Amino acid sequence: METIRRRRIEVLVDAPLARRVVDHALAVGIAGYTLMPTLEGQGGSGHWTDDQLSGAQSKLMFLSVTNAAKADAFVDRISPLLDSYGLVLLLSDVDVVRANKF
Amino acid sequence: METIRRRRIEVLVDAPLARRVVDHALAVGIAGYTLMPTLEGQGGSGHWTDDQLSGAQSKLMFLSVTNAAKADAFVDRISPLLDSYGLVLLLSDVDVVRANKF
Amino acid sequence: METIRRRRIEVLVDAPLARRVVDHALAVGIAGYTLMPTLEGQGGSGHWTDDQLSGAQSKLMFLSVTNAAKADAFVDRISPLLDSYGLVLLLSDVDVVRANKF
Amino acid sequence: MNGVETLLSPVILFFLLGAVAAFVRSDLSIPEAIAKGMSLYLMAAIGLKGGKQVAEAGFSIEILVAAGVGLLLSLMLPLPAFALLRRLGGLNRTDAAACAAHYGSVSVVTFVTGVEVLTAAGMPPAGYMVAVLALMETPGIVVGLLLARQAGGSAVAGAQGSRLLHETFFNGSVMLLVGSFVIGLVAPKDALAQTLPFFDGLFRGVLCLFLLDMGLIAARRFRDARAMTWRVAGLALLLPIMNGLIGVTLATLAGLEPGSAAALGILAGSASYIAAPAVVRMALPEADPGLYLGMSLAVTFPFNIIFGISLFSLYAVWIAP
Amino acid sequence: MNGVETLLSPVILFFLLGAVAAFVRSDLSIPEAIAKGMSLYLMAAIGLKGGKQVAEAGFSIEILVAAGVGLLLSLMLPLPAFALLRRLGGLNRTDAAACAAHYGSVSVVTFVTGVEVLTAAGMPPAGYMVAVLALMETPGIVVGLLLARQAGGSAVAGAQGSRLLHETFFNGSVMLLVGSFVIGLVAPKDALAQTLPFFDGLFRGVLCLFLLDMGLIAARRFRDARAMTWRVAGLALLLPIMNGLIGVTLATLAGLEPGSAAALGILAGSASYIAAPAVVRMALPEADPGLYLGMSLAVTFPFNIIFGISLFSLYAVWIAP
Amino acid sequence: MNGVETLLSPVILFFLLGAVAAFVRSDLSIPEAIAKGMSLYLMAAIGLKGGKQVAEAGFSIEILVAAGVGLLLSLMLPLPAFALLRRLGGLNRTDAAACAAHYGSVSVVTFVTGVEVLTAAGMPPAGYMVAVLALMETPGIVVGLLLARQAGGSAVAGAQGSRLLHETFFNGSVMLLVGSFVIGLVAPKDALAQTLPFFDGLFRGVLCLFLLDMGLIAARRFRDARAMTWRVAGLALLLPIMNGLIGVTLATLAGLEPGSAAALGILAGSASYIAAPAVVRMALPEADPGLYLGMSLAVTFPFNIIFGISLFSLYAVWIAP
Ligand SMILES: Nc1ncnc2c1ncn2[C@@H]1O[C@H](COP(=O)(O)O)[C@@H](O)[C@H]1O
Ligand SMILES: Nc1ncnc2c1ncn2[C@@H]1O[C@H](COP(=O)(O)O)[C@@H](O)[C@H]1O
Ligand SMILES: Nc1ncnc2c1ncn2[C@@H]1O[C@H](COP(=O)(O)O)[C@@H](O)[C@H]1O
Ligand code: NA
Ligand code: NA
Ligand code: NA
Repeated sequence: METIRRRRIEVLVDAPLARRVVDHALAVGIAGYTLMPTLEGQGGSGHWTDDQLSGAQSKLMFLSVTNAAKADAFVDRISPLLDSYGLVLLLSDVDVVRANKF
Repeated sequence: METIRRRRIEVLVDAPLARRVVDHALAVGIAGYTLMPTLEGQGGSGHWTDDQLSGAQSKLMFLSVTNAAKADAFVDRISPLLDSYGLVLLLSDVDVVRANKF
Repeated sequence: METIRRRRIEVLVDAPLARRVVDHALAVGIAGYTLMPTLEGQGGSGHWTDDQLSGAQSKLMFLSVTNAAKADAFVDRISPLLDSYGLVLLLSDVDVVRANKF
Repeated sequence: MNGVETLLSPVILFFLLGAVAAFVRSDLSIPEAIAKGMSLYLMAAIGLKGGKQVAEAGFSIEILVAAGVGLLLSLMLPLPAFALLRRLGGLNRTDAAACAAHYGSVSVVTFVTGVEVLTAAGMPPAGYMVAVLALMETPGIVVGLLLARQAGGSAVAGAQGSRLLHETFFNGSVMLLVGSFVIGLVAPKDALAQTLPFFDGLFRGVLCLFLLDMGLIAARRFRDARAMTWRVAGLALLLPIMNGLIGVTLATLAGLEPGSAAALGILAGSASYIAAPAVVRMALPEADPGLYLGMSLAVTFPFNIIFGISLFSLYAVWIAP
Repeated sequence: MNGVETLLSPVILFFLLGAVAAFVRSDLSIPEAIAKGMSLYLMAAIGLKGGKQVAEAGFSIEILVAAGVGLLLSLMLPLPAFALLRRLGGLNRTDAAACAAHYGSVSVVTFVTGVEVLTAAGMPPAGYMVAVLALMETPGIVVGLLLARQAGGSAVAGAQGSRLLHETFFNGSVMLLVGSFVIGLVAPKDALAQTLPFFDGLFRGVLCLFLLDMGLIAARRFRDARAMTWRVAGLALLLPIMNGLIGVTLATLAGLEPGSAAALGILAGSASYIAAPAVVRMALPEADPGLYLGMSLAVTFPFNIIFGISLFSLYAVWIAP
Repeated sequence: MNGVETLLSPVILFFLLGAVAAFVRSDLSIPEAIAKGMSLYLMAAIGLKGGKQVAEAGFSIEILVAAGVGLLLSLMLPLPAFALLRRLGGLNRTDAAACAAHYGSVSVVTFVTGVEVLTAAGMPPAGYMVAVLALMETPGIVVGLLLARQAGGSAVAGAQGSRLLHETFFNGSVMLLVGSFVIGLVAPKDALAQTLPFFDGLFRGVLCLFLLDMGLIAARRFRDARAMTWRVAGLALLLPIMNGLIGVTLATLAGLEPGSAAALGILAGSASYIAAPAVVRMALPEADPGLYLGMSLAVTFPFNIIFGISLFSLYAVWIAP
């Protein structure tokens, strides 16, 4: 099968803010995404563990695969928020079949 | 430590169909895999959230690292199913130690 | 936005041993990490499924992004443990913004 | 039977609360693990209770009659459903067969809610109806899959077919219902009695919280249901009414008293959303889950909880000889 | 009121057990889904109970008075809190507003524990206090967000503002409290009675396990609380005392009997850690969650459970006319 | 003691149902969070109950005797187990030590099931046996780890050693058992009584569902147990019998009445699968979890539930003076 190169975007985001990240993705025309759970972590602003009581401390991993142009547009949109929202943004290459889907 | 390049295969699959994806992987000689949970997503066929009641709507992320030949064999086997099963298949490069394991 | 290349480290580790992997990461100066849940898997030493009763059989995915030097230091530290701890270690490239964070 | 009083029972009100919360897009949600845990509890509890009641009442020819009617219904009902879904619904053969499988099977929670309502109305169904429920979970699914195979659906053949039969008959909810029914049947009475504060005392309270969650789930699925046309939604109202009335009629003709006849109607009119979807997703991956889950969960289930149960009960009283 | 006896009640002892386990770094932990499930259960249970009590006692002018005082408190209390957090605490405007929102809102579990303690001491608060609790969850949050907006906080404006109001008022815990209160109010008495083994019988036991978890969570958060200075921690002790005493005083002046006045003090003195944090994280992403969760969860909550409840109760008895 | 009646108790039948479901490869499964929640509930409940009974009966020299025997057993039993696992089992030193640690520790659920069976048979063990259970959880694990260290096992040394001791003694299940025992001991009787509908009323019902899950887990682990040879599986039957009989004998010699002697035998014969595996995985990462979990969970646990408990009880009655 022929595969085509696309960009894989991952954003670690607080659960209450996940909807915003999704909205930004949809706004630049990204067609699909998947949210994955996380359990615990540590970074510049300290340590956290999953908290489903209020959800305030839970973090989700937003995953989306898209073409380079849309990925760039998304990064431009989301970059100003990285610090205030406490996001972690990762970009990498990925090969997919069915290029038109992504 | 010396590292060797391998292929990382990820398949997002409905929980009831995960066993089939695993069987296809084992059939082409892939030695190991890991299943990870997901929470929510959206794509061409609409929006879903995790559903453990029937499991029909839950999706799992199948992750496996293997050599290029087996990865190709797996992709050839699974590609015809991508549309009817509603799978998302991602391939990327990854470096591992202990090459013989993968 | 300008992005910078970093190394993405993933380690699949038994829940009771996760703290050790984190300690090794902090010891080589890695600043942040995230732990993600897993559900099931199979490898050379057989099949497992998540077990929260004792936790002995649960596995976690340790994820960290760091620069090449620290990644190498981490791999050197952790490699001797790969077999006895039953770890799976994956390394790949990833692009980030805010280079100084990683 | 008093419709307003039924609507004001806490069980139904919690269902409505969940639906309202979902419609105003509240973030109210019950963890998936808790929902699954409650559904396992409810199945174990009704299984035990049914087995205990049969152990107390003794076996009777009536049980065989009820089982026979139940079996017949679940083998037959998918056929008109399939035809209607093809003709009126305009579905392709695979989708129609997948949906028919859901209407051939039954909804445990609709049954449980129905039993509560019937008991409150002074016409409790017989204990063996739980066994009939368990019996009716799988045959309809198998018939649905056979319809799809005949229709040239790709999946059901040879080795895979036997694997699917296995999945269908050893489905978790079937195992748990049958298993706890047998335990209720054989376990010593006094030992059983010590588990009652859990399995009996908590039953209605747990059902309240579970229906709260079902209200959330059904209403959210209704919102996400893009695949459903008006015609399909209409069928998701027509099929339960039709099947339920057929069920009550057959049960009454077979001589069951009104409570049990109403319960059989509730079973016939209900559509599965626990056992069937998992099996159908496996057997007919090309079928659209948005369709069959949308129909059974977002339309038929709420309809039955709010109107169907009362309708079948009233009809059972009305046609009772 | 007997302080030692309160401290020895199982509910408080389980809270201490959790705190001790966290401090000795035991791996004791309660699954998140179970904790969430228990908190939903507790909210549904007190909602139902409150509604039932109001249905029994009938509406009265007293209810309106209590509601008025509660509303007033939750609108006003964020203001001095904000000022103190800015001046004494040295927080920036956004952080101060975020924390003030938490102190303007209320903690359901503190209230529930307080009701247990008051009831055990023979001065049970009135059933309608649950409605007052629900009423007091959101206004304080809104005032906090307005303080941040005035302060030039980025987030609350226009379309986003209305979305936030929506999130605040249809917050899951508010929906569930209000919904079950209404169900308790309108559902027929005998139907409600059948849910009591679940919603009433289990209440204290579940509260024990839930407070075990809260002890673990509060103590672990205390350990992770790097952002908190001593001055801020001091305010997390001062604010509940101040707010609680104001609450009891106003309630007594308004004519409530000591039990209900104490309950209103407990509400005023408590800080939200379920409804407020999620809304504030959304509305004021620049505010530091370590600060507001640290204050409300790691300091104020344990203080109230162990000392505050008794303090406000004693004061309510003392100033009662 | 009546073997058939024991086998027909709902608790055991649910365990068998789980095992059957796993063997026919049903997809029946209980969410991990629910299973963990139930195990926490069971530990808190027996802790509270034991403490309450000791508070009622008062301290006695008998308690010290039972504690002494329990401690002695858990310090000694790993030694013959280690020798047998090396010689007969053919395990390497690390694996043998890891398994010995599990047999030195105890299984809370086996104990709880045993108490149910003994109580039903009219010979309830004394309340202080819960304290003995808590006392016996850790020493055997420490002895096992020392055996591994002596054997040159890599992990247990210096700073790591002290960290491991910490993990062992502040293990979650130990903390919860001891903590709730103390709460049951000191909390006022009437306050405790209000938690009984939860902690006492639901106990057997929850145990049923929990054992359903344990049946699933044990049987699935049995299927996945590739590492286990026949000799090792044989030892997983021999060790509980041997340890259990030794336990009953010592307890009887020390003067305990048959119910408590049987309970001590059940403890001695049981193998840990909650506290020990987590600690051993940490301390002896080279040991094969398939071996120690396979032995304790897939063979010894079911054996004890179905046969061992009855065997030790009968033996305790038989040798009673
Ligand atoms: N571009 C994408 N990136 C990440 N996940 C996706 C993407 N497209 C689809 N998905 C996931 O795959 C599921 C099925 O996709 P679809 O078949 O397009 O509806 C979606 O609900 C998402 O969870
Ligand atoms: N090639 C692989 N790809 C993905 N996960 C793997 C792979 N090999 C092993 N694993 C995971 O690592 C666990 C331990 O591997 P092993 O030590 O080979 O038994 C397995 O149970 C899987 O969850
Ligand atoms: N280098 C990293 N690798 C993986 N995850 C990270 C990294 N840095 C931060 N994170 C995650 O992002 C969260 C927020 O990061 P920070 O804003 O740096 O506190 C952390 O708690 C981690 O879960
Ligand atoms: Na049906
Ligand atoms: Na307050
Ligand atoms: Na033992």
